[in-house]
Amino acid sequence: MSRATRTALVRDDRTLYEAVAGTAVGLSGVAFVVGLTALLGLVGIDDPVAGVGLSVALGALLLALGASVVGFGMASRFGFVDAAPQPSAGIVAAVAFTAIWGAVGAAASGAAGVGTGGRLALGAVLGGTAFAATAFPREDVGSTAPAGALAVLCGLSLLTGLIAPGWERALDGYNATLFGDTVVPAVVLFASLVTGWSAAKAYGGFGARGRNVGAYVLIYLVVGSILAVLVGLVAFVAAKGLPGLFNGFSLGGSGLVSWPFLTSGAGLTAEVAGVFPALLGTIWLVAGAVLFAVPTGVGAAVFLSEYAEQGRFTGAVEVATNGLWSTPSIVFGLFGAAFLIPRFGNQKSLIAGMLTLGFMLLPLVLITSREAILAVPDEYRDASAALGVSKWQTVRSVVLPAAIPGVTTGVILGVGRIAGETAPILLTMGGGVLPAKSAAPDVLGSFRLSASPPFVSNPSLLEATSALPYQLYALITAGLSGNIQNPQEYAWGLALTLLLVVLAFYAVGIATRYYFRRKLHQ
Amino acid sequence: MANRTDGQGVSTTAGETVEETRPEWTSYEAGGETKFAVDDLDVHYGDDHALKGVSMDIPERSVTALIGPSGCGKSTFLRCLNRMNDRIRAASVDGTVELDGEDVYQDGVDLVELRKRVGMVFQSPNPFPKSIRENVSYGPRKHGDIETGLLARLTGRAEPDREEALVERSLERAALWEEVSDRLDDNALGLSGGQQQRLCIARCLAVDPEVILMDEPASALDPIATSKIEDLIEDLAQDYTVVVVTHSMQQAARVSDQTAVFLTGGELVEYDDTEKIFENPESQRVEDYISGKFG
Amino acid sequence: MANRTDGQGVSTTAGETVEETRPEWTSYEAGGETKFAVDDLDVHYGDDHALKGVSMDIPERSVTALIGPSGCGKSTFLRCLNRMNDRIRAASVDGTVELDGEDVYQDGVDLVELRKRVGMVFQSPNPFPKSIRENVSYGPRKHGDIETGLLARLTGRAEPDREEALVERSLERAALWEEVSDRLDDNALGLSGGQQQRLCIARCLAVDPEVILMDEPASALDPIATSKIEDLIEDLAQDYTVVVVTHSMQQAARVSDQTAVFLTGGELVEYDDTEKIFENPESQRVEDYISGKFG
Amino acid sequence: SGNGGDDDDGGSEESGNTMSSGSSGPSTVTAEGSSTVYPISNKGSSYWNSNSPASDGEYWGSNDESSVAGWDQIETDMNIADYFASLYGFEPSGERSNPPFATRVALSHSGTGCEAVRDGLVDIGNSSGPITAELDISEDERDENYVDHVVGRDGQPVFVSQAIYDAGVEQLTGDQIRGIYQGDITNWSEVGGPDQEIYVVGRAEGSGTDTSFRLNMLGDADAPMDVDTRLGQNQQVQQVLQDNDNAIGYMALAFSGSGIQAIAIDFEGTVYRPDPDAENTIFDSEYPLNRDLHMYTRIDEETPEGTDKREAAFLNMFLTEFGQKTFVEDVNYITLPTSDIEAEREKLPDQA
Amino acid sequence: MPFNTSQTGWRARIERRLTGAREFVDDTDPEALAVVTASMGALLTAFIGFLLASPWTAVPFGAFLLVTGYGWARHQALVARAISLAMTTVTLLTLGLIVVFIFAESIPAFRYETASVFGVSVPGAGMFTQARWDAVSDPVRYSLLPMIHGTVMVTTIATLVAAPLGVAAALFIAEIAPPRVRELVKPGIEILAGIPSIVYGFIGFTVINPWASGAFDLNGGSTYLFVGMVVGLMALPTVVSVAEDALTSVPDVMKDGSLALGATDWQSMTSITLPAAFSGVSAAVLLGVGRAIGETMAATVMLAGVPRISDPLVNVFYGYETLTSLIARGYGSANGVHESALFAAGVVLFVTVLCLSIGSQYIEARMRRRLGGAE
Ligand SMILES: Nc1ncnc2c1ncn2[C@@H]1O[C@H](COP(=O)(O)OP(=O)(O)OP(=O)(O)O)[C@@H](O)[C@H]1O
Ligand SMILES: Nc1ncnc2c1ncn2[C@@H]1O[C@H](COP(=O)(O)OP(=O)(O)OP(=O)(O)O)[C@@H](O)[C@H]1O
Ligand SMILES: [Mg+2]
Ligand SMILES: [Mg+2]
Ligand SMILES: O=P([O-])([O-])[O-]
Repeated sequence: MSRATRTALVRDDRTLYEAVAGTAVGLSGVAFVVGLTALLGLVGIDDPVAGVGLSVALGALLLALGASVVGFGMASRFGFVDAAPQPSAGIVAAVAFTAIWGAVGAAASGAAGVGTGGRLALGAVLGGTAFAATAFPREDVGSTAPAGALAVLCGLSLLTGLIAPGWERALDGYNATLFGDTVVPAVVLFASLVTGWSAAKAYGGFGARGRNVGAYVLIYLVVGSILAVLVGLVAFVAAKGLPGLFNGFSLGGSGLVSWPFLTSGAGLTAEVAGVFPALLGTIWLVAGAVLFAVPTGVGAAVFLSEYAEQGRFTGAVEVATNGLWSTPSIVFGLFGAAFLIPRFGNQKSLIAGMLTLGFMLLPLVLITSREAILAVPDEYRDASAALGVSKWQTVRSVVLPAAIPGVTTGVILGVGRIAGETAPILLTMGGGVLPAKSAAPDVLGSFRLSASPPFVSNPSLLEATSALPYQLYALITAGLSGNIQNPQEYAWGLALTLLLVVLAFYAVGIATRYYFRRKLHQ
Repeated sequence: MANRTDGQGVSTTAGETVEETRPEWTSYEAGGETKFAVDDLDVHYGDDHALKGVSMDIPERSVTALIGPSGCGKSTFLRCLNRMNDRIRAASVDGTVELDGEDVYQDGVDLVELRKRVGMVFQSPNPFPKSIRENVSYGPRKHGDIETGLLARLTGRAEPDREEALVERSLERAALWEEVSDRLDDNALGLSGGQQQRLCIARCLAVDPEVILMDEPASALDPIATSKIEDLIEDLAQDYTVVVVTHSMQQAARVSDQTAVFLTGGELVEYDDTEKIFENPESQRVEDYISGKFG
Repeated sequence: MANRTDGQGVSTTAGETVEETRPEWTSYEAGGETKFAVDDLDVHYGDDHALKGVSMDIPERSVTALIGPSGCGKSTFLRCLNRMNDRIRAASVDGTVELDGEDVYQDGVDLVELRKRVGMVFQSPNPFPKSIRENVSYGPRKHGDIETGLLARLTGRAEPDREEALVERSLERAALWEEVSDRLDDNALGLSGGQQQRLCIARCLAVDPEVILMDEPASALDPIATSKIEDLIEDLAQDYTVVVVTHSMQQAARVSDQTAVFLTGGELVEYDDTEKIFENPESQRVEDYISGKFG
Repeated sequence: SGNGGDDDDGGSEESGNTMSSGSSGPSTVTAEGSSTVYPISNKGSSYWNSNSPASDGEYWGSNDESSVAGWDQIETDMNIADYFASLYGFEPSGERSNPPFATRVALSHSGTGCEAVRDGLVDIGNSSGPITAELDISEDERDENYVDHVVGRDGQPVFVSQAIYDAGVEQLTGDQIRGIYQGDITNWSEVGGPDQEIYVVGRAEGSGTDTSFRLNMLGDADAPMDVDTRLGQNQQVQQVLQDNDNAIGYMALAFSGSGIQAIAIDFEGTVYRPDPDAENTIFDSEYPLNRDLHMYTRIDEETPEGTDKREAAFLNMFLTEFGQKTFVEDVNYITLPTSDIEAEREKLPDQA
Repeated sequence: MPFNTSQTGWRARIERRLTGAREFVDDTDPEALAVVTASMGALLTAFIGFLLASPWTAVPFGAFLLVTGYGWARHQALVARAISLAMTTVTLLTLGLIVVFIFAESIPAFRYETASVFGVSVPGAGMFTQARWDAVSDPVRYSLLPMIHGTVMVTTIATLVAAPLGVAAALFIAEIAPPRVRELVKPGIEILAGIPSIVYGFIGFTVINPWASGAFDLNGGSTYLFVGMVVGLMALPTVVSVAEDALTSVPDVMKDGSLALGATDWQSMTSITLPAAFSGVSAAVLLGVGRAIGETMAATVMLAGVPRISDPLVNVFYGYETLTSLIARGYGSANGVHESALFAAGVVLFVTVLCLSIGSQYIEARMRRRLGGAE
């Protein structure tokens, strides 16, 4: 039953074709990146490139890409190259092109001033044609012709100036206007995605392999964009915030490092306005939340995984914790406002904020601890039990130590999340917009004993205190004014400080995880 | 295609003439005191009948091997002896298991006490992620035989020397002392598989049990480590009662004094001197199994 | 303590007189065309040297068994033949593996094409969570040999009859057709273990491979299912080249034409006619292994 | 007066707060509310907390080059907070940044401030609208429960984006503004501007600025409005007016800035201009949107006269020439006439 | 008959519990039992005291600490067990308290907005049958419809961003990326989860809103479009990490099986991995939707803050108000029924997200069962 015709293990004869198709993929990538930078306004679409405007140059590029994509399909169809196309490009591609061309039709006829009926009609005609062109011919034609035609159309409209830098179109009834500045990059982005995908399929020789390559190109682009956004965001905040953060920073001198932005408040006499009270507030807030949530969460996790019968009760707790985990932070805020504030002096206070964030942290600690405890191999428990050691001893001496890596990682990541939360403390803790250094909470130094109930009190816990995220919010709503020299710089410095604090927790959390993982796999 | 049998005969074809198990095949009595007397033991996992009316007497200070195809209930039987099956929720046990004449399944049995007397070594080595020393002294510490805590040290109750001696004695007994004596404070996970398994045996010996149960103690090890463990087992039988489950008939033949053969369905089919079982078994099925016709 | 050897001799004691492997023990040439020519194959997993300079020729249309103790590299060797080792990140392969004279490790090899020609059946049955029919027709569908989609039906390209015929042929070949013909649309996960494994074989046959690699295909099955799979393997050897890894020497003896023995350390020690290996091996270590002195 | 924050976790108790809390000394004076009053009150609080010595000259007292406004009427060698506190019998600390008791001002809006002082959460409730409108209470209730300290006045101008101003919208009539804010006028061309939609910016409901605007411009504190956005505080209105080129908004005087322009308003023929030197200006008390800026304290059992000594010491600071100049005029508000200052000081308890 | 058996089943179970408890009591050291009872009693008293806002709460709490400390030294095992049980109860109690308190606070608003539906007067119906929210001028009405509309708009756009990108990124991490790249990308995306929402909001307010206002010639810069995109970016990490977990939990042997048949990687992903992980991936999307619904600060800072429904309904170039921003903006200055209406918005949020959470858990449990059967 061996095969009559045996396919060669190694493909060859397609190197030139592959090179051309590969170049087309690369150029599509370039067009995508240029489109993205133009959309972000980093380059202007009328900046000159080789003597013409960028928009025209991109139009020419799209035109060339579109034409070559059609060419790839034809070359394969007429047997000039050895590809393995399937009989059809498939239903997914067909539906996608139907939608795209339908939208193109509707938009074009709308631009031509046809009514709704006309739009629908032209959209349906173009969509239907695209469907037929994609679905019915062989895959090499079906997945190149509609794509190439789209790129050609986009390229032509840029090249001829149909859509150009000065172009604008009001969206009737939508209260918005589209301008060339945004539409040109958007068109380029979109068309380059389509040609990139199509050229990648050609590169892979269509068929299963081609689809594989096409899909990979799209996924790589998506992930690349996500990472670019991430890096861009952090870099943007850093660039804006560094001047503020390092305002007055100096090395040497009496205290080795003088970092006024982190060590002074925003009071009248402060030389450089700083964020010390909010920073300290955040630290106390996190400390309080951890103090409440970690023992509670870990204790509950121990009970659920070691003592409780796995059954309806543990199921209910699981549903409840997962529900708590996804409960919006503002709802925790409402809860804190309704439940805690009346019980702590009827005003916004540090302790109300701590407990509210503690409630938020609790499900996360519980979930991660439970996972960590369940991940401790039963072998350890069995081994300990077989040595005649009681359950609690086993939990304490074997299970918990082995679960510590997981718990620590979970707690650190959870703390990172709550440290950046604004909504709950907005409702429960409040604080000043530009607190002076004297407003920083002095929790340890404020414990007072008294002869009447409640016998112990701590005014500093019962006062409104600022925290980094809240202060940033307050600065936004209060506008950037007040008795500080450079409010913009101050606010961005504050944003960067907050970002760094939170990212530090994440970095430490992730590093801890890697550390323990490495240690386990040594 | 050498040695091919067609799977005919009494044993391998299901639903046809299955040979019945005869009580006399399992009524073997070894010399010496009986350590465990198991009578009519039935184990269910939910609806799954894993052991069916097993009765056998396990003699003191000798090696008893349990063999049989996968899933026949060897591990289940072994775990009945120190009630480790209690840890499996679905398991329910009927019948009696007497240790030195006392039923271990009667009410009020102190599991901690039972397991101190009946130690266990598992299939894959499972040392705790602690130092070698702590692994060995874990049991005695938890039982309060050795005190090492800060409080004990402050009040002068700590006896580091006694701990040291215990650790050394146990490791020596488990033939591991020479290899690890200079790195007692290293993490036990850094040992090789065979060393880990011997460490587990040392850990078990440190509690000073009477019986040692071993569930395929060498199945995860290479031949050299395996042979060390086998030597050790024989050696231990001078002081302890050893019950060992193995999937290797060769191993059973090598190390055990008497062998019990379980077959699929949770039956104990034959129990006798190891030599007898391997050379001249009564049961046709046992013979088929041992000669490699299935399994 | 019957049959006990003391682990002396050339093979079991480490570091002493370990017998050297001689090239002539592995230079066996079977009759018939050579399907796979493996030359000096080395595999590392990171720092772990899992296969050491293995060379062997696997003849067409016959059953070749790979046996050896756990961890000796049998699976590693097998997975080199269809480059499934590429999926393991740490693995690096040196040496050549030629399939019909073409090196499968040269640049530009189309893995998809290779795996179409060299099918594989895994240790535990792994049917897809789809219907029986879809499981069998999965390969041909993905290769575009059969079209079944909505579009294909619209354009009349769908050939349900051809699919039907292919499914039936493959299941019949895998000796499963009779058991499942009336429930082709049921989920494959509802089948018994043995049926699932045969389904996986049928799934593999549907792609019409030239070689079928099997990695302990019966280790998760009961004796009855095992014997069915063994019959099937013998049967398949009429049309396909079958390479089978097994941990059961009995199984190797029953089903294979030639047997390769790997020993710990990733060496191929001996390769010859199955009968020769089991009755009169050249290597002392192989003899020890086969006679159950270790493993 | 409310409590000062050394409350217990029972919360059922409302401790009155003169110098009661034992070792910790007099407790912090807390204020909360209006973003309009905030510049005054916050600046005052900053000065107070800095407790600058009389030799400072920049914030308090005098030195060789300068002396603070109104210094000639004070002439003390005490630090600023020490001085004002000592007028009510508090021990001076003599240390910079360590006033005899601290002050703290929170920013929200008038409604919140009025509620906070009503509920005893703060000592002083800042409000730019009358508490009667904010809390919907009668004047009798007000007089019974609160003392109204007016510390300055606001002209509440109406601002437009710079682009609109430049396009010629420099003046609107009261009716036009009403039309814009009630959704009848939606395009600048309807009021002589460019053909552009109007981006109508309002303040948060419950803010004093919003209340006064409804009251003074639309005729009723509950008058309906139709705006495109509502923003929390004055400062944010300022920012949004700068960010957009077709916006209109109302704010307190203190928040005029670049990129926005106050316009003249024609009320039944009288044109009030944002220029203090014009014939009719928004600084006049006749200007319909002109309003008082209040700091309310509460009357309860412990402080029957409504204002305890800490509050009085702090409030008194604003009612001096120094205070009016530094905290009111310098932040662009309208100072009180001398007679009014006198009347306001009458409301405070007697000095020690 | 079935009723009968279930009843006897009940009784039997209770009896079993009782005997179990009795045995437990008999088997335990009486002093240990007393200590644990005292400690738990003190804790319960402290909790009740706290609920009643009693200043005496500190007393039983102190007693609890003392007794527990003593018990820890003497009867650690039992005390540890009791305390861990108490902590489990705290978790359940938290959810219970949230429900009780936010529902209780929202009652006046529901009362106020009673409307008759088909002749029956239903409390709260008025919030959903008309579209006016005006807390100041007559008639004062508290419809949640404008905010629900806003939430739906933002969530839809966010999902359109987060779901496809998130699933693609999860596929990338779980199946495609070479190990080095994965080691970089995975923490990178996790860190994306760490950027505080107010930082997004700050960028949104100071950069995106002014830009959008100019780039689309909008009347003000608040748009559901860009709030949705920002929120989508924020929900992305949730989708990625949950979906990635689901994808990696598909047994390797299944993927190997497909590859060994000569299917390409992409075919194996789309035909085997994704269908097998479908439930997990949809649970990931549901959780992402939940995150998007609950996202507060970016919306509060970027939206216009007027409760209004955009016209036409799908006009993404307006950005008025969401449930979350309504609460964040209004809380503190609102009082009376107005404040209660904010709690009503909280109730709507809470119930929606809880349903999503339970739904996704159900889906995931089903997946686990199915994959479990495959092994
Ligand atoms: N925890 C458990 N829950 C349910 N069934 C179980 C459990 N453990 C074992 N079984 C079942 O009980 C039977 C006997 O299992 P047991 O583990 O005792 O076999 P075994 O002889 O040790 O097999 P192996 O050689 O594979 O270890 C098997 O059918 C098995 O499926
Ligand atoms: N994915 C992997 N990563 C690292 N090392 C591996 C991996 N797979 C196998 N090895 C190592 O390579 C060696 C050979 O393994 P292989 O799985 O080929 O053995 P085997 O003969 O198939 O054993 P078994 O009978 O237990 O299946 C072993 O030492 C094993 O630890
Ligand atoms: Mg077993
Ligand atoms: Mg293997
Ligand atoms: O002064 P307000 O902030 O309440 O307008």
